[in-house]
Amino acid sequence: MSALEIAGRSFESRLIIGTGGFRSLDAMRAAVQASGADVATVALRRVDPTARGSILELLDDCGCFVVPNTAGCFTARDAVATARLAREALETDWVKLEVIGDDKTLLPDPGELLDAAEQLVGDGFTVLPYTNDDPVLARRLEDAGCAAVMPLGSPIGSGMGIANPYNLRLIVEAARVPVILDAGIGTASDAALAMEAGCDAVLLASAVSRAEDPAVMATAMRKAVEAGYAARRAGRIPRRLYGEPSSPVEGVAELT
Amino acid sequence: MSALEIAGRSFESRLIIGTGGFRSLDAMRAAVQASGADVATVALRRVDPTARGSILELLDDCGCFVVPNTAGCFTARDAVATARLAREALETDWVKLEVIGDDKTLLPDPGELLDAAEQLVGDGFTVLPYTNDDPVLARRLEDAGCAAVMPLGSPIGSGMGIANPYNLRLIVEAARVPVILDAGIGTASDAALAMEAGCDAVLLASAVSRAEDPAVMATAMRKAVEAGYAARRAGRIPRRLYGEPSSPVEGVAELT
Amino acid sequence: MSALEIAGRSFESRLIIGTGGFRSLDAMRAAVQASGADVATVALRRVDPTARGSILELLDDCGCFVVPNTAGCFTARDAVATARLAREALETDWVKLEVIGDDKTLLPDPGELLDAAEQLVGDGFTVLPYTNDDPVLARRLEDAGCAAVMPLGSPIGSGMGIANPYNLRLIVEAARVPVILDAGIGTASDAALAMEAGCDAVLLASAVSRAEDPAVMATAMRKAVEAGYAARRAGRIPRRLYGEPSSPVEGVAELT
Amino acid sequence: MSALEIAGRSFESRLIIGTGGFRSLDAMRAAVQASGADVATVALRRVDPTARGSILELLDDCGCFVVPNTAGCFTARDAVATARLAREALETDWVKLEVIGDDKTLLPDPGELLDAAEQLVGDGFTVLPYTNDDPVLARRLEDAGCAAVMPLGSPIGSGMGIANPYNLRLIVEAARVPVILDAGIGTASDAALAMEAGCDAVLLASAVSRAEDPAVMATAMRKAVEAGYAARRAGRIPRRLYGEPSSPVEGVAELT
Amino acid sequence: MLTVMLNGDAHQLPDGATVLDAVRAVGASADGRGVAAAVDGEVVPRGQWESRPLSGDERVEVLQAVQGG
Amino acid sequence: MLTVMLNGDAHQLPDGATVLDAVRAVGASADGRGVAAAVDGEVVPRGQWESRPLSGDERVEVLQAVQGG
Amino acid sequence: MLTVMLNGDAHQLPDGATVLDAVRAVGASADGRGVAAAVDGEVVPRGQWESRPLSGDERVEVLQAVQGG
Amino acid sequence: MLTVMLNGDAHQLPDGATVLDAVRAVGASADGRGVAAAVDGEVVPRGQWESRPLSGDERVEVLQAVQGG
Repeated sequence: MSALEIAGRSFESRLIIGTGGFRSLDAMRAAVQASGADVATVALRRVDPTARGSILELLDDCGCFVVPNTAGCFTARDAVATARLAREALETDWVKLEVIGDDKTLLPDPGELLDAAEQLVGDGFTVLPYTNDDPVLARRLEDAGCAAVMPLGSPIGSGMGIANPYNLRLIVEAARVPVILDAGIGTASDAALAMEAGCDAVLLASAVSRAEDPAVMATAMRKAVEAGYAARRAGRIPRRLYGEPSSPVEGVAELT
Repeated sequence: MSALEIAGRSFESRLIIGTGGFRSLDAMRAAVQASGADVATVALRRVDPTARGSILELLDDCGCFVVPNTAGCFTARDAVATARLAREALETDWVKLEVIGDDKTLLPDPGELLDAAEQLVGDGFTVLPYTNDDPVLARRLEDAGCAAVMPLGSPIGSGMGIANPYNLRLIVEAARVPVILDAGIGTASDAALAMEAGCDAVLLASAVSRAEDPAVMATAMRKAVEAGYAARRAGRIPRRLYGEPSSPVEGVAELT
Repeated sequence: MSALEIAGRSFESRLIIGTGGFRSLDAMRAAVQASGADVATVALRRVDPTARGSILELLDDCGCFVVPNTAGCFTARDAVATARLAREALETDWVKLEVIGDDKTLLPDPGELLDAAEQLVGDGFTVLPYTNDDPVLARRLEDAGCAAVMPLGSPIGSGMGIANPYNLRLIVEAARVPVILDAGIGTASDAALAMEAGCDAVLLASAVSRAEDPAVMATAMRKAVEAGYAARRAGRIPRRLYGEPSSPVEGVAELT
Repeated sequence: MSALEIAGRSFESRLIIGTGGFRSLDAMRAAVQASGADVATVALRRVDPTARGSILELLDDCGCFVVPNTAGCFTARDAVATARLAREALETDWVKLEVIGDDKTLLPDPGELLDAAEQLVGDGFTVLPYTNDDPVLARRLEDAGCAAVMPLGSPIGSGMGIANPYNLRLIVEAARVPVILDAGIGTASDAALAMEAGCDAVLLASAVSRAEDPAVMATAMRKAVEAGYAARRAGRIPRRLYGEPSSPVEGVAELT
Repeated sequence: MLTVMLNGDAHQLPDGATVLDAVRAVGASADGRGVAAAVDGEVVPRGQWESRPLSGDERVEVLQAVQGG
Repeated sequence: MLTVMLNGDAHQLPDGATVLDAVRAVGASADGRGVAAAVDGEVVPRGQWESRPLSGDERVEVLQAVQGG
Repeated sequence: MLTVMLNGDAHQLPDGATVLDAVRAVGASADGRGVAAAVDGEVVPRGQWESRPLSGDERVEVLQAVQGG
Repeated sequence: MLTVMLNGDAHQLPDGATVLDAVRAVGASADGRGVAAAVDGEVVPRGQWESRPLSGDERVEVLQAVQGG
């Protein structure tokens, strides 16, 4: 599998892991290692003195490049302020930009998202926007200078997979930056489908962190992403309405 | 991945490769090795003196257990006679039983298939029947003593994937012998889906042999089968209509 | 809408109503009238002296041609015996042939069904077999002399619609007798889809009889069958991956 | 069918017809009459002296309320200017607002659309925005004072039906103004599905105007919309994984 | 008296009873519209109900049309 | 004579021409039903067509209702 | 000489020819690995190829394993 | 004493307290790795924590990296 290139940086794995939802740091460590991911996302929250263990050390041990997100922000203003704090806290100008428009579906707000993306790009950030599956909005985000576009398959944590493969196809066809399927993945075949559709990578959290056995699901996702990537490049057979024999039609014996 | 058990015999890989449709023996060798399959199917045809190379030596080199099929048979009588010749030629009592009912769709003939299965089981064969996705027929074949049931996803060589996941689910729920998805696989996600649905293995030929790059697709299929198997055991998250945050909802800063 | 012709008999409506599942005879009367159906199916059961009202008079009032079924039969022998009693009771040689193979899914038993169909055709019956969606079995039933084939969309009473539109298409393409979609219809769009797929008629019971308001759903089904029939004949537009303007692209003003 | 209420105005039909794409005015007249629509959309273009016949007289004859659109506009500024000209030309403050973001897919531009909607509402227009299927954008348009929201099923003229029924459901659940499915309808079952999903009306043009027989397809669409509306209100049966007998399970004879 | 299995239950009928008596015994409509009878699985045409005697130890089924899918 | 861009093409009109002259020049229906005119992107209400003079170098658009989705 | 239908074609073999001769005539591999023969639809085990004479007018099929799905 | 809104709660700090005191007050790790602070929504770079005094009535947010999707 060739390397994933984002903003001039190269990554071996095409699976990006979100760190939310794990039952324990040990479960996270086992899953992150099994996933083979070399990029992981984190959130920023008020310091909790009672919290034990350091997620950053854990991700360092796993060799993950850490990208903060702006989860929980509902306006461009909040998202921009949060991104600036994240840059200070983690000494990185990379940010997974989330601007949520509805707290029931967690779908992004297209206007606020584009506004925040423009501000952050202007401010020197490497912006990875979590967007809906609208090909026009994806193009606007790309035009605004985002380093990748990260369309959802379906709502965050829903496990509904890729609700509209048709839009994903349109986004992939038009994109000149990496397309990362973000949100909605429920199981391995969803991740394989995303890669077969031409995505450059898959970002997921709940599908692994909330599975009954996160480490085993992380292994499944790693293999599924590799499988989908290989299948895309192998050139699949066309779909046919009728059958096509796989055994020779000549030389059949006359036995009766 | 635990071993696949069929008729008391144990196999490491859950991907079974059909050998039809390759452009050359070299292409077949590369793909069979990449697939990791340890079972391969072959057909029986009239001796062609002009044919070069031995498929059996190739499959021996790859460490594959060889199972002959009855492809090309349209009646129970032809299929039984062909199976007996195959047993003589390959010194195995295993047979992939195909009795085709229509040469346009290559769908099986339910009546002739069941008849042939009963005769061959009575004759001491280990019968692996290629069947349609009818749960009732699958049960009848199992009751007749077949060592596994091999429902199609869609017609042979069609690449249409699993046309009716609902029937496949019913077959898996009721089966007391291994269920092997046979026919219709087009790309990696189809194979992952079959395993997630609870199939014990996947049998495919054209999806690999007729892909633009068979060896790369074989690698994709190997990983997809492993991914789907792991995902089934990992316990996937439920599907939800609405979003479910993967980042904490507490401790969000008030920055604006 | 041109007439539906079955076994030389002509019917105005392409919606056939099964009479099972209604909460009362009054509810049935209202729904049968709203459906516009001129064919209705009934079952045969042991005389229940406590039962009130006559379903036959009701169906006479509604102008329905009555076709008995063999519901509840699990063998060809039972089905044939039941059909003969039905012929005696209702003075008709028409029969909706059901031979169930599994009492959990109510899917037909292909072997017993074909056996019963051959016996009843030989015995002079006009046989309308309820079959699964296997194109090969449908052809065998037609070859056996059935007056129509009645493939399921999904299991009886499941409301899952047409699980495998691909098989239905293959059946319609090959059939030389009327194809009647029987079982699985849940709502109006399912019935429209069946007709758009080329079915000659739709048979349903639970979708209407067990709806919250059977008469309103019967109206919906009547219109849906008519809509699907008309749409099939109107020649739908092709599916396109991209947009196609419906407003002129010439003569656009330059206002800014 | 109860009346459709938009901005305090009441309409009998829940099918709205776009007038683009007809081969002739006669074909349009026959189709509009067959559709039963009492609302029709028109575009504004530079006067073409060679054009024969008056579309407005034709729509008057058919008793249609005429709503101009802003088809062909790619910016809020163009759309607003076009809407103002349309108001002058047609003496109506109703407008179907289209602001296209990509001329290959004809998908709307979310930012420009919302901007134009806010301006036109402020200017006293009754705004019916053609939008994508993003529930958040639909909510923003409603909050901006639009009289209805008109999400697409799939791209204009594509005939792909409802690509993401899940988003449509979310839009319907949240909307406090009428939801009109606009664009993508290919055949009758698509229209029935839209109404079953809870849409208040369906707007279509190409599906009828470019069908082989527009008048017959118009009839199909009229019936399909009525069928879907009735089915929604009739309360459909639930989907079940297994079968549910429609004939009594008691009183089965013992004949063999 | 003779005993037949009538619609699944043991039933006493007077000696010389016919299929018609069995039909009446289950309360089927007099004119027999929509009703059919079988003895040991074989149809007895309506015209023969009155003339067809029962000897006992037979399985008699009397069926009628009911709601069905 | 003065020159305006009329529906995208340079067009000569007599000095003192009004929007009404432009509307007629493109062959719009006399009563103007379903027709609207804009000068430099601004709507000119029908009632002002006759009184609104053109000075040249303006962009005049005269539109009408046509078939549209 | 005797004539058999060998893999679908009429074929001349010397008098006294056996199944083994037929197998060789179609060019099957000497050791017969992956090869099977049938006379009139019945399998002839490899061990009997040499001893099983052909009388003519028989249908002989000699098959081998080939690529197949 | 001065009072600031520290991570959403009113908090007393000694006169002359700095952002660093606020960071310590919420129990953030000493080296401040993965921690950032804002006063009235504006980031205060780590290098200025010690020198940036608080005057009271300010909203101070001290954040750290946590698990997140």
